[in-house]
Amino acid sequence: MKQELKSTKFGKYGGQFVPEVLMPALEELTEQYEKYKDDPVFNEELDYYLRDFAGRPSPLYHAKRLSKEYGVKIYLKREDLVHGGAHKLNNTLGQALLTRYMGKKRIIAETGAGQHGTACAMAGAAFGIKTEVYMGAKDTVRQRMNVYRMELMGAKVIPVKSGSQTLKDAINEAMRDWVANVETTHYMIGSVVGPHPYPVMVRDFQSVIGKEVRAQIMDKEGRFPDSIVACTGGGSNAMGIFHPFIGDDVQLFAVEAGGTGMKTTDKEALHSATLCAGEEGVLHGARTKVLQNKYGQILESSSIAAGLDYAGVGPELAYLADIGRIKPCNSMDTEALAAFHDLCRLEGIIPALESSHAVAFVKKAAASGELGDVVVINISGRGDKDLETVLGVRHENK
Amino acid sequence: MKQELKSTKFGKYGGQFVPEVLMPALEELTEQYEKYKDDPVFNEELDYYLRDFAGRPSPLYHAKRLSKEYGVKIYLKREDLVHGGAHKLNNTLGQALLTRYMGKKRIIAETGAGQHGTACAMAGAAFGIKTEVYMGAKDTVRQRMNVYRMELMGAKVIPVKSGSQTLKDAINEAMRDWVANVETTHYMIGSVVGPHPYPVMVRDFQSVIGKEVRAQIMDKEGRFPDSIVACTGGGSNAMGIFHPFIGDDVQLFAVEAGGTGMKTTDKEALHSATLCAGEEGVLHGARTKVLQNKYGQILESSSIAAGLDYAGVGPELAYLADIGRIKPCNSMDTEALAAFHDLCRLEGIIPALESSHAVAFVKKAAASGELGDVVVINISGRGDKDLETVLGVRHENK
Amino acid sequence: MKISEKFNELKNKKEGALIAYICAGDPTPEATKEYVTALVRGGADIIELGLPFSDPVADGPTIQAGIERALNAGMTPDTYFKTVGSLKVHIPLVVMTYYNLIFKRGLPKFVKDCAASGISGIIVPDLPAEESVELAGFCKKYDIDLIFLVAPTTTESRMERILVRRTGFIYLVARLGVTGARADIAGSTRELIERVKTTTPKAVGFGISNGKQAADIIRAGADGVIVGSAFVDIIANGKDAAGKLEALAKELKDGIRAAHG
Amino acid sequence: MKISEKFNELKNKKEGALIAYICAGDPTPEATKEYVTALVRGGADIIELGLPFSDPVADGPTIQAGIERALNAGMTPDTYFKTVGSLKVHIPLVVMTYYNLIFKRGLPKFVKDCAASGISGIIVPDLPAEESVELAGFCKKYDIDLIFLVAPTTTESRMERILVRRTGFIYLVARLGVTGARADIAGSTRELIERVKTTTPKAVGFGISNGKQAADIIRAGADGVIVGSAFVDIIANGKDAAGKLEALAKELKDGIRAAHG
Ligand SMILES: Cc1ncc(COP(=O)(O)O)c(C=O)c1O
Ligand SMILES: Cc1ncc(COP(=O)(O)O)c(C=O)c1O
Repeated sequence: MKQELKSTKFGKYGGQFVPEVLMPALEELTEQYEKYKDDPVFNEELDYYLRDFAGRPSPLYHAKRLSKEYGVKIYLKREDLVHGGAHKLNNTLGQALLTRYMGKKRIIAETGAGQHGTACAMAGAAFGIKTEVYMGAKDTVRQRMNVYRMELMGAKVIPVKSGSQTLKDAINEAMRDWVANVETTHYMIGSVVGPHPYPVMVRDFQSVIGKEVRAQIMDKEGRFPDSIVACTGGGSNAMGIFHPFIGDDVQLFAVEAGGTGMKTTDKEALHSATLCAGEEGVLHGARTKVLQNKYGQILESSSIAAGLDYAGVGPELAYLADIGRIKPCNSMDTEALAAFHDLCRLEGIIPALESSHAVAFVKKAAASGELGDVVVINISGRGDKDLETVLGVRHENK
Repeated sequence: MKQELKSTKFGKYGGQFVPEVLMPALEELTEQYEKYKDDPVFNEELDYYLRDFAGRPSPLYHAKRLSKEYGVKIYLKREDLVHGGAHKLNNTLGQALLTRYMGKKRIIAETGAGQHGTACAMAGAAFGIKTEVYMGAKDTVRQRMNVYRMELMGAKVIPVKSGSQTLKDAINEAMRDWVANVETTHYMIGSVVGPHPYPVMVRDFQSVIGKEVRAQIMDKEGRFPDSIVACTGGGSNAMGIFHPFIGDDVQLFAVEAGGTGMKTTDKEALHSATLCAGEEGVLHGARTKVLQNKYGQILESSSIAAGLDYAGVGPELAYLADIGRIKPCNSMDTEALAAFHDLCRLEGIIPALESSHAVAFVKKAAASGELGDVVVINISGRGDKDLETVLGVRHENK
Repeated sequence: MKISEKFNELKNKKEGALIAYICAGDPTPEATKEYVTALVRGGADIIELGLPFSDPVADGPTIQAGIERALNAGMTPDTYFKTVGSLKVHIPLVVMTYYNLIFKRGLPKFVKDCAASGISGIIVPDLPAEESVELAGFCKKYDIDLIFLVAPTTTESRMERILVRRTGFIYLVARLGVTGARADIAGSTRELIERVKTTTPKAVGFGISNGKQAADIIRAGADGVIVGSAFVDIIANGKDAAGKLEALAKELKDGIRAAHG
Repeated sequence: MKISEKFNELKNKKEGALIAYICAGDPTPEATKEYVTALVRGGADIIELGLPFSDPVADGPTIQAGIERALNAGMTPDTYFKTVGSLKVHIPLVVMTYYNLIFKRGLPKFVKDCAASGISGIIVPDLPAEESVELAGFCKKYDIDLIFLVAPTTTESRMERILVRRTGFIYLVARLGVTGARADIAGSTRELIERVKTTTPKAVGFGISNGKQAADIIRAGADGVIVGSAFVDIIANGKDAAGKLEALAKELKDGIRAAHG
């Protein structure tokens, strides 16, 4: 790992494509992260918060009825049971603790639908660190409850009125804030994206998922699974569960959002399947696959799952896809919805629409035998946040 | 325990005040429950579901910042992290498993705000047992999302249009259904209320909370807490955490809903504090404390927390209060709201408004020293379900 | 009049009993008096007069609605006993209510008030035999019958326990479920009648609404027929309720008489 | 014209440089031509012409809005090079854009297009020295300057790394933060100028909007002043933009000249 941190790249992907003013902050962060990542005191404290605050380990649940329906033995990694309702807190707890160790006094973050922002607010409150979250003004209206949740936990939500008033504008604004306040402020990125060391650091913090799965599946099956399936937006829940298995004979499927079809126009994509259909580019500080037009302008992506709705993807995933170690695939909105209903009805588990994309892929792929006999699906979050969306679709179809 | 099951009473409280047609079903249930309660296979299977499906054990979290603010060392028992967002699933998993062992094919239940109904739907889906939930027609409108949640998980929600169209009418209707279908149907009661064996059985299923606390607090403090504090509606989360400590030198505080004041009219109470202000009576199958007028008509109770809004209370709590083993107390709506905000802001944990009553009591009582040095508060559920309510109050006050 | 006297009288006439239920105070205490008279005119042998409780779990929607009307009109146990006391009827009256109202009034006072207002029997649908010892004691003291229910689900051991305590008559629940008028009579009724081995009169209730059903019940071996929801339905409709109550009572009583013919 | 020639020419005149930024295509390519001419008339020595990118993380709201107007009006890299190629100005032109547009066009093609359309320098705010090796290679080949930024946060070791690669001029970021007109000039500017030990010209940008500030910057030791948001603000307002651009350029240039007086 030390090895890896020294390099800022995964093959040709990754790097640090940021304004000069941020470079020293990235260097400092890299240095500090390197200092603490294997520090026993830091890790003991992080483990403590993961266990007592976040509720880890999350179970690995053998979904008998879903297995029967889909025709393959399915285990669900229950990140939906983590405090806050998603895997997001694994990362924000790690970064918040690092913020404290670095002696910084303030956390900033960007958020789209509000999941990462909520996880930041939780971690910020738990550690008593001032937290400010940038959020597109449009998103603050669409996701009113998440705004309220953050505010309840003492975070300040700053509506961003520039541009399209959505996630990408929030990212831009958060970066600007960081540029202006690097000395006191840690910028908390919510996925394995952005400039080095974020993709490595966020992956490491999320790897607790895969590490638990290793022990749990050994306990239950006496062997590793044939396949692991995870939805992929930025890619943090995917890298979190994949990473500990990279060196093993386990197939890794990264399921992206197929949206309403794999088409793009000059300005927008009907999907968010960056690994499947993106091209090499540089976005938000890293060289990676990007949804872009022929000139390199970034496209508006689209998905029924707000958390997958992003035009980039983590550089390590782009690298692993290129070398064939992970298999990019995708599920469409309608397929994700059907899988969502399956899991609710058959198992009494309401998954996030993001996670439903992974379930939907297993539904499609099980028959061909390509998944093998034993599959682990990462249920990256719970779906309570998505009820309005699902209800809306149901009404539309009436 | 065998001893206890033979008797249907706790002192003078409890019993089986139900129509004759139900008595055989209660006898059968008592017999079957007695048969399986100590059965290793049954318990192993239940433990499995509690662990892998529900996510137990739930953490016991030392809330440092809240402790500092309130001036007493506070541990939070994190039932908010249990699948579904509350302790309710501990009980419904137990009863659903028992339903299967009894060879019954159908589960019915009543629900008020929808928490117990959702937990029933989850357990029903996990075990593949047909589940039908009675809910006051008014409540189905007020709690539209919970209705939808239950339906997603395959449960049928039956709106009850009789009477006040709220919880008590749902209970009545569910009992009627049971009367008509006892042979095939198990009636799943959601708290330590109703006729024997429910108060004993639900308490036993919920006792997993207190059993975990015993081990966890020993691990953390090397001793038992001085006090345990739990909110009390029907009383299942309270009995669940209290019961394993009954024989120990630990103070047990049952915090009821003080609503907007300890006043009653001929038809309604401004609170739901049955242990504090109720009188002996017979309601929903058991002799217990009841909010009633001078003639014995049951009052409409009231609380900002839907789950505490009940005119009865578990008979064992009435008994334990009479003999002085538990201390009934209460928090008002406004106090619960303030405590809700404290926990959000200081710890990044959004508690259910029900649980906030317990927190509020600790806030009030810590100063006097009566709680001792180490307090465990049962955070019976998460507050995501309550955001609209809290937001509503905030707007009202503007 | 004692319940046993009434059944003896009917036995001599080779007639089954018609036991009619309405809810006191539905929609007003005054109306109750008028309706009771109408039912007696129509041929009711015993009147079961509901004392309304806020949470009537054993009753169906029809009777629950009647109970609500009575409660909204202000019916209380005090008013109830006053109303009953003022009734001028010469047949047995039975109070049907839930245990909490009895418990809250105090068991001795409640039973004494029954006796004082001319009530001969008490039915408490949420009071199974096991919990009835104390109330039975006071009933004995004041010479009032405590009437128990048996159901198709009642086991043999429970049946024994109930029959030991029986007074007045045995209330047989015709089918699983709650009160409410239905179109057919369950086959299990005959079986249940046969299972209840006692010389104490057996009356069958739950779901009876017309003369034909009443006749079937009597033919099946019952000593009486209990009808409630069908009467409460008439009251709910309002228009010329007294006349219709009388007519339905007559139809039912005719059916009962025809069964023995 | 090469950037170094311009600075030499100014050095001889004992004058600081005014480097003016506007976004190409804001609000139309035609307007850009008119505005560039106006800026030159006002006294601008170098024009920095933004090539608009959809996600301009290093720019403040003012310039971001200009970029959006340009994108909405259809500005693309193709149109950009055509527009620049048709400009009739005799001062150095510098393209300012984000790395993805360069990357997507292909580094050699982008640099070649710059050369062909008369561009003398490239500024890429999201391309730190570490990532610039490849682009620098092509710039060298086509004799185009690749201009780097240094900031108050830049460490000594980074400073060295940057200065090794410097061509054209060094872009000093006057204060932490992003582009945007502000009322005062940070004290850290002088310090930063002193820290950048090189004979290559140093131009200071970020937050300069009037002649007085421009004079202060030059007095602090800078060789040039970079002004962007203040010009873009004028374009955003619309009315008589060309006239006002010229006037502001004149005010700034007068300030710069005064500093040496
Ligand atoms: C539940 C859930 N799953 C998945 C994602 C996608 O993020 P990532 O690809 O980084 O795991 C999100 C993002 O908000 C999420 O909320
Ligand atoms: C979160 C929560 N806490 C407490 C209660 C009250 O129930 P009990 O008193 O049985 O624990 C409820 C009931 O719905 C609940 O949802």
